[in-house]
Amino acid sequence: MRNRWRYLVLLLSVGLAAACTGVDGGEGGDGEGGGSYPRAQTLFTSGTQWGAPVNWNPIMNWTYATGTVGLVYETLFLHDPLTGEFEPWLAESGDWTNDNTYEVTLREELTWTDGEPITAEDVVFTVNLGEMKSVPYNELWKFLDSAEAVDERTARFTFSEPRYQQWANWVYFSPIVPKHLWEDRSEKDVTAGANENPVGSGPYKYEAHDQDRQVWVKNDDWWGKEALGLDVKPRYVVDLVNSSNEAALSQLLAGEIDLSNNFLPGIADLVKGGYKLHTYFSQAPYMLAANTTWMVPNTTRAPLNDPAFRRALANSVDVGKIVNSVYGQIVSPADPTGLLPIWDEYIDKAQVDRLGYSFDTNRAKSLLAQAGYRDTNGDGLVENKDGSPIELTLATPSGWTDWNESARVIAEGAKAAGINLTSETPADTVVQDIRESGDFDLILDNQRQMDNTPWRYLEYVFGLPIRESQTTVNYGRYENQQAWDLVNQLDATKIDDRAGMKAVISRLHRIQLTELPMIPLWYNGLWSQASNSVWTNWPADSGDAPRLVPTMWRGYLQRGAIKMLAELRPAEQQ
Amino acid sequence: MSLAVEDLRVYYRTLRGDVRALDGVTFSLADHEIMGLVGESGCGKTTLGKSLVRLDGRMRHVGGTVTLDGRELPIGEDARMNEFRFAEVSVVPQYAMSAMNPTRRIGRMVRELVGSRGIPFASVRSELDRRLALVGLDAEVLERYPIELSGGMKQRMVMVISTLLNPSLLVADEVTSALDVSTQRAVATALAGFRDRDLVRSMIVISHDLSLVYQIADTVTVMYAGRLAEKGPTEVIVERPRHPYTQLLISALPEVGVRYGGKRLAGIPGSPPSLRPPPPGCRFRARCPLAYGKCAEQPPFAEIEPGHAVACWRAS
Amino acid sequence: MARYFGRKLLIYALTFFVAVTINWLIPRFMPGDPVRAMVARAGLQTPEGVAAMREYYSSLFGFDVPVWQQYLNFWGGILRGDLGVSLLAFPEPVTSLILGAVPLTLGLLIPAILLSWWAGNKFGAYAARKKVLDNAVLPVWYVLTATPYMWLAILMAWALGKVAGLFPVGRPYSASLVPEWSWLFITDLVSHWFLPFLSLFLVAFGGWAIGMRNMVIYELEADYAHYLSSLGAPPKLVRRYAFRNALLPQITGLALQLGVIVGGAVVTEIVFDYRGLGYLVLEAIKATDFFLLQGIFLFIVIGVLLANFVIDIVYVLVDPRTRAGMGGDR
Amino acid sequence: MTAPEPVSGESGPEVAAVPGVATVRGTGVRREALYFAVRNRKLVGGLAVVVVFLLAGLVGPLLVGDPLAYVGPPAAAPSGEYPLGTTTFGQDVLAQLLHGLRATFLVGTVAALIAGVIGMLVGFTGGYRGGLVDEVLNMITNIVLVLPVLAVLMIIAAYLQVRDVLVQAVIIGLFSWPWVARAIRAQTFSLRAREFVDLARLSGMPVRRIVFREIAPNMASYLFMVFILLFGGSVLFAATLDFIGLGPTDGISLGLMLNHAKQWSAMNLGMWWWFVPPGLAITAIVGAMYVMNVGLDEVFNPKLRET
Repeated sequence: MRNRWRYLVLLLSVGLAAACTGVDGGEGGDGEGGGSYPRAQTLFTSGTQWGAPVNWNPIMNWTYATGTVGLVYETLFLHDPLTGEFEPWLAESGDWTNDNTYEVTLREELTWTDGEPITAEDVVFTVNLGEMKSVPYNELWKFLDSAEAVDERTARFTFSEPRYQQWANWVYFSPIVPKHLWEDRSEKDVTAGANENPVGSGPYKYEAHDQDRQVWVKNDDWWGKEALGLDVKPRYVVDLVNSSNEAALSQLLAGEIDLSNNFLPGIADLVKGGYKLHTYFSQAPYMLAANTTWMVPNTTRAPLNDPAFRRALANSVDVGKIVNSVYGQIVSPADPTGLLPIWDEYIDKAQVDRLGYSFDTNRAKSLLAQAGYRDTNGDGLVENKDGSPIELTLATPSGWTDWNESARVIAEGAKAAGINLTSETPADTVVQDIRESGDFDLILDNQRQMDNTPWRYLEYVFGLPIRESQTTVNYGRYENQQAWDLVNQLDATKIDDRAGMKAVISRLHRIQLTELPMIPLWYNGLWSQASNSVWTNWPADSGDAPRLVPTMWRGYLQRGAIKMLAELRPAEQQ
Repeated sequence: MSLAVEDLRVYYRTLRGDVRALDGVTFSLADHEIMGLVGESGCGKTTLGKSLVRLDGRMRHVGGTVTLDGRELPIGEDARMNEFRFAEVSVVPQYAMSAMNPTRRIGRMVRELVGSRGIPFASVRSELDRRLALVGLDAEVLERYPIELSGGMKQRMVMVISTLLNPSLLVADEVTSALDVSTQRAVATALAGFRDRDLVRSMIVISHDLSLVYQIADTVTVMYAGRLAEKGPTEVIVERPRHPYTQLLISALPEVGVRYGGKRLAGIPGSPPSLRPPPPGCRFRARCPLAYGKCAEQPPFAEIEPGHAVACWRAS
Repeated sequence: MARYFGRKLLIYALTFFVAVTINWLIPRFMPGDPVRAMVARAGLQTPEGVAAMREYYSSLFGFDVPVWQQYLNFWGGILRGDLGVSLLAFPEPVTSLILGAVPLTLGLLIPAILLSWWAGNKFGAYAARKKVLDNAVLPVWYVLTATPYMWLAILMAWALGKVAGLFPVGRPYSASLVPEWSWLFITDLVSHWFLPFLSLFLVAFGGWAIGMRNMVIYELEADYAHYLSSLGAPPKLVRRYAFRNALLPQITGLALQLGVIVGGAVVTEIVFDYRGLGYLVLEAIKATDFFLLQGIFLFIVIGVLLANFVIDIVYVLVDPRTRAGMGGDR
Repeated sequence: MTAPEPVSGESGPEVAAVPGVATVRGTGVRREALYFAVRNRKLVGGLAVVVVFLLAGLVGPLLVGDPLAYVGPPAAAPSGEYPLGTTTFGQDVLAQLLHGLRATFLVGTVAALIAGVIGMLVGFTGGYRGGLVDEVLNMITNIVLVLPVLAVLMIIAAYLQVRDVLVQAVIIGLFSWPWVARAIRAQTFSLRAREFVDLARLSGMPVRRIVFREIAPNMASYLFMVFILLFGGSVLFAATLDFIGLGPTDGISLGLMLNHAKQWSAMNLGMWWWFVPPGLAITAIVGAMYVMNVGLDEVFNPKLRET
């Protein structure tokens, strides 16, 4: 009846009435006919691609079309951050043959989708690409001496200074590219080319793309079907471009999207509301923790160069209000060390109890008073020790509404404690600018994702040297050589030496908790909302459901999410 | 006698009460008569002209009759009047410069106008050409837009259109006021020519310009404050007016041909009374040098000699 | 007539020049460096890598030449139809992004503008002669013109889309369909198109209806109308003339309102997640994609100028007064 | 957003064609206008709506708390305690609406004043001086007129990072004047040909005095209507900019409320109380202003008076 109405109104209003006689009233929607992706065999995803898919270059790991790495290009290993395990993928095995040498052996009979075999030469070639300055893993070559193919399937890497943690990161994170198609490319092509018609090795192949979507089709000849016993279920994976969360939510509710990795405010109520929606946890915080949101103080500016002041500031932030009111409980407060829950074992709880902090406006006030910050002009806000007024701003990129709102709450809390802090929302590019150049008071940042090693986080906090332009780490320009040495020591610790790692991390955390070079606030969620109307058996923390990271975000398919596609089951058709 | 107006009353409706713009006007017009109608601004002469053809939205026919060729005109009923318009009564409006639709070729406009009255254009086409020639216009103007015509041409064109169906009565309202002096004369001659050729049976020429009236009118009617003051043959009115207002009007003009326009007459102190409602008695009383006790009573518009009527106690 | 068009063209050329210059100038004075932004996204750690990338992007965006040459190059690019490379969808050229979005926007705009103009004029003229109707609908029209485009769009999307479920809301066509000439696809396309169209149509409709109503009332009081009535022409003829003449200023009004309606389309698209130019605008703003924003702005300016010129020509065709050489300034 | 130009003003000669009332001038006209004004339903009704909202915007914010504070339960539907409900964060929608009204009136007034003044200066100067000055001014007017205003505002607002309502008002004002200049220029052309201006000129009054003493007062009613149209247009422009995220970053406005409601999925979550009131308020204010304008037009332009 509803459909009738819809078409009636439609036809009347657009004047197609004449045209419709003789045509068998097309019942739109499921679209079994040609010209549509069969709904029951297609997985619709969203939440990674914010603009039209325009490049399929696995090296441009911040912008490639959703699925380029994972569905098409594959890595040597998979790392599942939920279990902390590495799983051989293209590699059959990989081992340190001595302290300085690592050997990786590929599986047998791997082929690229153009039919060429995948050999150790491809692996060596991919690593060698890192010698180009603008390739993201250029850093590798600071401690890597040589890469060579020992035979068809074995590659050997010799290190001048082995950094086990970083290398472990590389082997699962960076995709292998086919040498025979890439060897003639210039540096520009490698790091900025679109790489149309990508040829990879994974379970899917390029099918089509449009301004608003990326379509992958199943690669029936995928090696993993036999070698791993994994059969990805959706014939098509259609990743939809959605630049607004609101649109994504609307499509999810309408059953047009199966998996939304968007930040969807209000989702908590909807999950309970009978929309066939699914989240990893069935109650708060609903989402896995994907990364930590840090407040980064510029430690080169007074009074933020004073650890006591930073501590007072940390105490003034009402994280609970952010978690409950801004996010509606889909995030959780961060540990004072900032380490994600997956790294819980590395947190020295006793030390955190001793040195940690929590929201307490009065404590913040007394800390300020102890440190000598007083309100000398009676406006309710403290002044610098030399009597000059304190005027701090917290910059968050405009349009990042949750952060803008959180920043407002932070500023409110700071004011309550007597710190004159205001929230500011310059353009995204401006925030990037000031973040790199150090021309800011306070910013929020959450660039480090869940990963194979806490080293990634500690490198982010303590990274040295300070350069004119801080591009990836230590935006607050905190200088502590001792801490940086410890971070490097951690990097050089073997990944199975848990005790060794813990010892170093504990020492680093002691510094971190006393000095507060950055202030972790809350864990951003691994936003993931799935609809059970077409596909079921989504990852969850309970029952028989697979324990996997349920997302299509860049970098996460090689963190185990690819296996989710094999675990999916078609929903019962009513 | 072609036109007879009997005690005609037409009021303007305003939110503050009726304005008695025509308050009991009685006169008649003989066949072939051209009557000049003069008076100050706001005296009601344009209202009288409109009343005979088409009342505008705010005018209300309150009383009195208008009889044309023995038939009473339904002047208060817009739709019924249509039957008489154009064919029986017609008008050359004071806004002749802008009377034609600016976006239609003139010929087409005439065709549509005539057609809308149920008359085939073809049946009047040859007559139209003849009349264009009569007023000195080329038939080619029908292919033009109004904007391409000069003021005088437009004026003559409108005259041709208005008289196309040989109306019994033509009301010409300020037909020359927008023209320069030489064109005025040509237009006036053309008007008289229409009457002389019997294309128009009788005519009322409303004007500020006494010289025009003097030139073509057989009789002159003077209006003051919604009523007729005096009517008589042109020579009589100009040379021996009997109504004090007419006298002042004539004498105030240094020489014939000067307009008295919209400005207050210098020679007559005071201003016309408000017509909302008018004061009782003679309306000119307040400004009249000859006013006396009797004037508190309204004087009748009475004939003092054949063809010469005056509304003044002093005159009778 | 040549003078009339010459003058118009001169104005358009100057407008274009001003628009291009503003467009080129503004981002150069504003904070936020697109090169740095691009480099930052790559997440490079080593200073050498950063420097190499920076050099690459600088030359790609044409920032490595003197400022005057950048300006000339900008013009050169425009004339070649090259509006640079998008930051948001790197390395896609801005032109191709815009061309991909334009059909959808035009598909909304052209019917909305033409139909609202046509219907608004018809209704306005109709209401002008019925006092009762006029009093009843006039306030409604005023409320319509006073409605913010996006709010009406939100209301429609919510009431007709979400609550009543009569029409789909979001995207130009269902995600499951592949664009092609099939009945299924076309009905889907049309059903997605209808609500955004309707909300644009309604707001614009109110404006036209009011304009027409006022113009017709004015025209009905014009001398030629009185003259015709005095000659006993039936009201039908008078109204026909009044309508036609009242249309003329409405044509000029169309030119004046174009920019506003385009703005309306932008926000309407945003509400309906309709992937036309308006959607791109929002994208560009969110991502501070200077080049895309510049490109869209230029495109809109060119579109509006072209439409203005077309309207000028139409105007000359329908209004004899301009042809007579009088209306040098209309 | 459409700014219907007032139809009055084009009616030059028809001061009062009614006999017997033809002589009213000066204070008489004013008294008569007032007489009709208080009896015009459109004018009085429109004014009443505007005044109610204006008072709400002026007084309301004093009665409610911080519009951004989280005071109530999240996403609560309208109730006795929160008559317009709360936002997804638990902010009081009524408080936001009242503060937003204030911003709306501020934007409308400031932008309309700026545009009105520029338009008047350009229009008067061009229309009165004529010649080359007029040519140049008219050219500039035409250029700004053809530029799609909203697109220009978007570009500028995007780059300028508009922070507060006043800046927004200024940039809107700076680009909304051309049609005013045009209309005023035409009016000045016709007025300067009138005799009283000639008289003033003959008596040696300086140009400025003639414009402000003789011409401007005669156009006062027209200018008032222009102001109203500019006000309405500016409010709609501001709301549009706010909505696409180019609004002020501090404080609250009706457009920002719509922006927030959209960004936080109020539509999908069924929170109609978040997005209906702000749009309704804009529509009511601007609509009432427009209706007022019709009323004014009828008052000043006897042809349109209801009889």
